[in-house]
Amino acid sequence: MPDPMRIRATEKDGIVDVKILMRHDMETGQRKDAAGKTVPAWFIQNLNVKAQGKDVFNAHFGSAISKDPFLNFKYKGSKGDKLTVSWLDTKGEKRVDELLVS
Amino acid sequence: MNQQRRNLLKSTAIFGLMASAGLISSAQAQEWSKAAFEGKSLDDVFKALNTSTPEKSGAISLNVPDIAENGAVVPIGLSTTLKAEQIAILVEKNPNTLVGQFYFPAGAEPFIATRIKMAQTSPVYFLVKAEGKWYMAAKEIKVTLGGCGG
Amino acid sequence: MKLRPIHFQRYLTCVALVFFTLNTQAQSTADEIAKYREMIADGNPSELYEMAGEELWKKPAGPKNATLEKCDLGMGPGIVDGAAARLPKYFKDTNRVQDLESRLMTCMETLQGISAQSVIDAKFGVGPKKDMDAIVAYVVTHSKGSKVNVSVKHPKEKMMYEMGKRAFNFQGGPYDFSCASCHSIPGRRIRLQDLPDITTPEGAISGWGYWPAYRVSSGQFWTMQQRINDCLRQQRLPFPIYGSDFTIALSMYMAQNANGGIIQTPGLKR
Amino acid sequence: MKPFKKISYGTYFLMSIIASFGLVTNSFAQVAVSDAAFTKMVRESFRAEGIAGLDRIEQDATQKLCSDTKFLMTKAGAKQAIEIQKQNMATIQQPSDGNYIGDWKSGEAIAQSGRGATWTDAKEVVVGGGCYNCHEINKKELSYGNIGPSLWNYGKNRGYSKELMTYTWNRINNSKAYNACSNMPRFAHFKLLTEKQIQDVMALLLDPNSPVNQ
Repeated sequence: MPDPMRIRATEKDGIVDVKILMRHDMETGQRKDAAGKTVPAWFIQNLNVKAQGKDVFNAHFGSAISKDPFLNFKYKGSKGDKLTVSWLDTKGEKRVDELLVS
Repeated sequence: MNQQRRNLLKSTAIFGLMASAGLISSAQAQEWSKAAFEGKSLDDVFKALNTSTPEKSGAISLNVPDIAENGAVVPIGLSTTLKAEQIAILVEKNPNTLVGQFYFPAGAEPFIATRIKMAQTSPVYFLVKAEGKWYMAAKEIKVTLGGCGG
Repeated sequence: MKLRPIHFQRYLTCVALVFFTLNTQAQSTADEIAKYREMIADGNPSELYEMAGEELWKKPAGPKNATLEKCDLGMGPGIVDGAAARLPKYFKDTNRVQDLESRLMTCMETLQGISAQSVIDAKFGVGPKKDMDAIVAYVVTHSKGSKVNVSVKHPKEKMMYEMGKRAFNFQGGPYDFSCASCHSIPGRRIRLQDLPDITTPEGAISGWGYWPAYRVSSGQFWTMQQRINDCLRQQRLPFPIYGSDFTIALSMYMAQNANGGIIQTPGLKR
Repeated sequence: MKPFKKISYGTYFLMSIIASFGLVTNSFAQVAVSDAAFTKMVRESFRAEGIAGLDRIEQDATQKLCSDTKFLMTKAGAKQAIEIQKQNMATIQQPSDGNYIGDWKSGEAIAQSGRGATWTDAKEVVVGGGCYNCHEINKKELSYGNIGPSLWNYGKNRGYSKELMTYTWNRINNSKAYNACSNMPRFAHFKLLTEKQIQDVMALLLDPNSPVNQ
């Protein structure tokens, strides 16, 4: 299973600031390995964030999002909201992490 | 290419599963646009987004460096007073022009910050879709490379 | 050829020299560089390694199915806070001076039954060394903001420092390079890459205090052992054995020169 | 180091190694580290990898002297440095075809490349001069190091005399002939660059048509 995400979510004045770090190599399909062989493309394609079960943010990535992707967005919410963050990559691997907004 | 296609098919299948499990809404699951992400020019991507060249807008404010110390990691940030429902980031001189798309369901603030790869110095286009219409802001980011060559 | 990014202060200097850029423009370029760095500092991917490391620290593993929670990094079993700031140091149980990674190998072997040789033999970034990266990230994060406080009391610590000083000046290979060739004069650089002068406290802390670090250019977390390994590779020397005394001696030399400086690990390097 | 073994002043050399050993021991007398202990540590700490064999940690007399920073400061050290310079001077061969100047364009490429000779390089990898790592050369290249002096307008500023040709040739071939502990690699001595490559780098610095001399 892929490594866990690092998620921070803090509420201030009714706005929740969410920062997400994902562990992923985000291979472009253009890089060559030490043996000179092309490393096939492999990257996160979809990111979904739900608060209390409702979509608050969606992202579609190409391979030009940096390795170990970082994402910061904001939504109108409250302390204690249950966030469910999930991503899915081009190989069909996925990762789901949850946390409560502080 | 075949492998990629297989992967895409596979991911579509898994998406179905995730969608039915409620992890990713079925509407979103279908939207990763192959045509847009495989576009090789601004025009390719504009076409895939169903727009002509978007109108420039002063309502889009950017938080981006003039110079990136490393093309592998270029931090970008955008906020807007437009009622954004969708944002797209395009790097003109990357092999694939479209870098990412971001969707803002009701309740989300029109703000995004992430890090992108840039193959070389290039204009970067920040597109915002509000009330069905696309707007944009653009900025050149310089990418510098050096090295010990070891 | 592997392209490496440029150091911007130097870039700035060049631009200023070559094109006689006005001071105000130069200042704004410097501001932009500062802005770039500030922007990437938010969300250092080292945090991902640190999280994985915390899990590995607390998860039973190895033939003995034990955790590392009783590992003695020098301040008593299980104490992680501030431990990395005091390494390398002399350990009575092994009767040698150890750096963080060699000490962790001792813990893995004695507590978990994982052979040190299996870690030594692994390639960087894979297998047991991948775990080591994460554990190192976890441990050094717990010394962030501490002052380097490396002991010079034990005769073996004194000896290791002197060995390190000689190792630092040791020339070899077809290029005649030693660490000192590049790191013993202030204000020097290779291409546009600044070279800290490790012989001074300021220079030593600017190196020692920022590694281990996440390297943006390679998208990898590098431990101090890997940092030293790649320096010696570029010196055209043979391969330094992981956790060998030569590498520990170099760490001891850097750490003692950096004594009193503030640790910023895990750093974020270009 | 291998290449030195091929040099014919072996006996003399061995003596100087032994001599320098003795002096090194003296200079480190105040600390507890003996030469034997240090050498043992070095030998136990490295292994061969790829093209980087363990012969690379066996120091020749030049490397041994220059590693001993304290001894270098002494009168005896300074005296030995002069000897070392003479030995290095003796290794230099003038161009076999009599030409000092090759193709500056190729010279620029050699000056740019910092590749080769590491354990991750295959032995077929052509070693670069890595000149820009340490020197400013063509001002168009902004990414240059400052460990060595600027070489911009090298020929133009100094004139294109026969003496300058020979001096520059010698310096690239074996910089230690002039400064025992110069930071510059001994490019011909360790066969890092071929004679042809050195002629091309020479052209970059000394061909009046080279962009360096505009």
